[in-house]
Amino acid sequence: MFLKTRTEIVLAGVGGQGLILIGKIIGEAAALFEGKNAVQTQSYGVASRGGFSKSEVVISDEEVAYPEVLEPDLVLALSQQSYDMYRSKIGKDSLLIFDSDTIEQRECSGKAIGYQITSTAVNLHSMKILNMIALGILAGLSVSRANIAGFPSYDSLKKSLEQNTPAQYKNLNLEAFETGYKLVN
Amino acid sequence: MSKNIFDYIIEDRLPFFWCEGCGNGIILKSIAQAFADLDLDPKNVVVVTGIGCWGKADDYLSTNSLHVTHGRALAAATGVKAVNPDLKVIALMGDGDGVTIGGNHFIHAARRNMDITAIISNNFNYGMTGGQYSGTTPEPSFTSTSRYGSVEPPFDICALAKAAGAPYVARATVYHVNLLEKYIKNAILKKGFSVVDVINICPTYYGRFNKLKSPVDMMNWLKDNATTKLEEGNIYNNKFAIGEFANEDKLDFSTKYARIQKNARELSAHLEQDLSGK
Amino acid sequence: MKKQYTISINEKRCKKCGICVAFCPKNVFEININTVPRVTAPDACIGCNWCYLRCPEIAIFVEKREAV
Amino acid sequence: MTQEVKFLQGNEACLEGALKAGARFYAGYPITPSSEIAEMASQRLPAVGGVFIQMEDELGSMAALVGASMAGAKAFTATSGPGFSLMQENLGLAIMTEAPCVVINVQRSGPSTGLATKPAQADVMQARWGTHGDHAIITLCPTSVQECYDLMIYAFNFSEKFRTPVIFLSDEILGHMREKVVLRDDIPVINRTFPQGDPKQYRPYKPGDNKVPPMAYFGSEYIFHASSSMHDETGYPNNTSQNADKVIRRLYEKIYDHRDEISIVKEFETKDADVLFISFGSAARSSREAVNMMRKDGIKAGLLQINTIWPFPDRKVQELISRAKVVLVPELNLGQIINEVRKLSSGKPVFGVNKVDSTIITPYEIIDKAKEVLQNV
Repeated sequence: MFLKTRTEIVLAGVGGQGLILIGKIIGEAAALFEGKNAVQTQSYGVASRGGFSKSEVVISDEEVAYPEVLEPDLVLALSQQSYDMYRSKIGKDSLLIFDSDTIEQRECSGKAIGYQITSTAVNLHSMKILNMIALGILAGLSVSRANIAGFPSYDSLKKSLEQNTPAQYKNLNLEAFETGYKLVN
Repeated sequence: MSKNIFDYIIEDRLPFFWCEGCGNGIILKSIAQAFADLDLDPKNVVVVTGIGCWGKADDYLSTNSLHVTHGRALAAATGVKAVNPDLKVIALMGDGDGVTIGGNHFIHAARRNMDITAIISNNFNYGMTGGQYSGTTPEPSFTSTSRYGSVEPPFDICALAKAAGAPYVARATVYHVNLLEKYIKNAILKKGFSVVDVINICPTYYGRFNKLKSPVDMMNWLKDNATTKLEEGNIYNNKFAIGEFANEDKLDFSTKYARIQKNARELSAHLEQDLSGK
Repeated sequence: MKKQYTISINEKRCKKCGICVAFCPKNVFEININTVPRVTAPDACIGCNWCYLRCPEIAIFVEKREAV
Repeated sequence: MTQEVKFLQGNEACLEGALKAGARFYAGYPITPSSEIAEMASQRLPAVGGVFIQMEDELGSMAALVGASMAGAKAFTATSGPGFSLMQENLGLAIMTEAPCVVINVQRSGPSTGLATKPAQADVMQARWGTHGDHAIITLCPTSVQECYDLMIYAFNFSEKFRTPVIFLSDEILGHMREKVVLRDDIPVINRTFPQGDPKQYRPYKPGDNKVPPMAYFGSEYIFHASSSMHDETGYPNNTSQNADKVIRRLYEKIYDHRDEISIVKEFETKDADVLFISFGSAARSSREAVNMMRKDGIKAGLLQINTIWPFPDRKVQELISRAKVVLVPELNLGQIINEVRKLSSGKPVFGVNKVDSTIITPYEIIDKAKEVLQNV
């Protein structure tokens, strides 16, 4: 019934991981640097830190009327709770990316790929850049996988990231992004 | 040409609607006299009033006025003052308006140090609605809602204002009119939040319920119970200390905010963005 | 020479509360129950102005005049 | 002149719209999910010579707006459910004193504290009738980040033109959603009409054109009284029944006489629609997706998106209902706008698509309901 004209991305984890920021970076990259329509939404609880947190991005060449994700093409899960929430919603064309350092139960209805996101972040700097490592991984994956073709390009993401990072963190964030990207390619 | 009270009070609108012997007229006359002595231009004066007998005071004034809801005079006055710090903003409130329903606005206007003069007609009860007890009714007075005597201790408005940070706090009564005029003038001249707690008489309700039958009885009550020895004046025992309780210089909100306005563009550029992207 | 004062009462505004009468230090006024005060001893007035100051109705005024 | 294009949250776009409209005063009290507006107002207003003040509560915030408006500023605040409840008292003050101002309510799930971070659209009737007494009110409702910006300018324009508070009914989804927004400068900004003539003869509540009195500001040559209580053209109290009748009717008529000008609606595929959705806010987004999906499926669906909720667009709704086979009203509540639609449906059945689980309505839920209803027509 529903012709897939949208690229739908879910970024799920724990409040404080910076998922909303990378959602914003992805959406802004698509909307401002690739001439597409993009909507980024977020869902969070009353706690700023620690509780379940989710950011969604929908990207399309057409108008995005319904703002939230209907059938995710790409899910990033950075906590066991968020992994559990999406493990059964991964269809044959979608992809679940998870942090293999922290997620132990890994049964999934579709394709799931783990990366050592936490340890990479800590080795490079600290947990502060967890989100940027993850963003780099997503950017890397989009190069090789047609089903997430609507995902913004490396260049657009880089521009968007620079625009959304205070000067004192710019180099660190870019390095983290680059490191994540290289984990894939 | 020197001004007089009728440059501010519209004589055609007299007599006042207040009951015989009510001291509100005395307070309003003192305010107009202060305006005249300070040669204020009526267009630069905004009188903000709340609800209650004293809330009707603006009906007789030829200055700008804003008559608002019960208890909110200081909040509305805050909006006026914040937008145009050159205006003289005077809030007229009763004890119910000013420190009971509006108590939160009162302490915060004091804390924020808005350059507003609050003149409180404190007659220890809600006159307009029939003499119910308020947040300043002395214990154990009788009112239409405390027929067996009030069991709630009253606020001492001056102590409250001072504790909340008001740089000018004074108390007079409608019997001690010279002091009243002087304090109102000092309050208007003070840059910052200034409070004059005016002990007023309500012969119709408070007096009648408390064996002070006539306006003259009530005036004598003020005369007998007021003291200029501040240490003796204890509002909780029906003794009123009259005098100035605070008179200091503190930067007011608008002066401080003007500095922020001046530097905001520069400051804004240096604000650290929130990394979380909230 | 003793100063003299003219006291005028605006009868329309006066609500007959009696405050001016009660607190006049020189007993310049007289009042009956529920009447507007009458100035019965104008020469006793010392111009202290307390009647004006304490009148809740702005109904009483004291003016200095030259003695004749 | 190049117009800025940004990727912003609805709340941020509200602030940009307010600044573009000339807003220079904000008084508010923080509350989720509206707080971003206060945070950004505190940063942006002083830089343009404006004032941000964080009041002790929403009662005081709304009163401060009225004071600021009378002192000449375009004033606004932002809040959500519990705070909006507290503002009702002095919203009435703004109506009575005819103080232009804008109140943003980023709706969240209630009643009472409810779910602070979750969306709802359940304050529709509160916006209309929350403050006591008979009155008219203008309420605008955005469905996108771009509309948060555009309609905010309209909100200020209407408030200035008609000397009335305008309620801006956003919701948590729109408030926190990011989209591309063009910070347009092609929407003309309207300012209140300043009085003319001899200041001594000024009657602050003497209506000019459009039943709206020209408005001075405190500190100008035009000294005036503004009052929460019943007053006549002079601004001083007048308690006669003739005056009360005149004032209350004028306050009502100054808005309802201009409802065509105030009314903003958008139609999607309505010309031949058998299935007509009537919706607003985030639910209108879901409805539009449902229209797209149903059209691809061969069902003639259409949407009337209501941006001006109050005054309700009676004539437009009546016109479209008369052509449709079935009418559905998706909304994030148990039925508020639907009652307005039913009043106008001349007996044609109107069905609700209602959701109160604190999540957005999905297009599938709307389509399922539409198909179920279609089977019975």
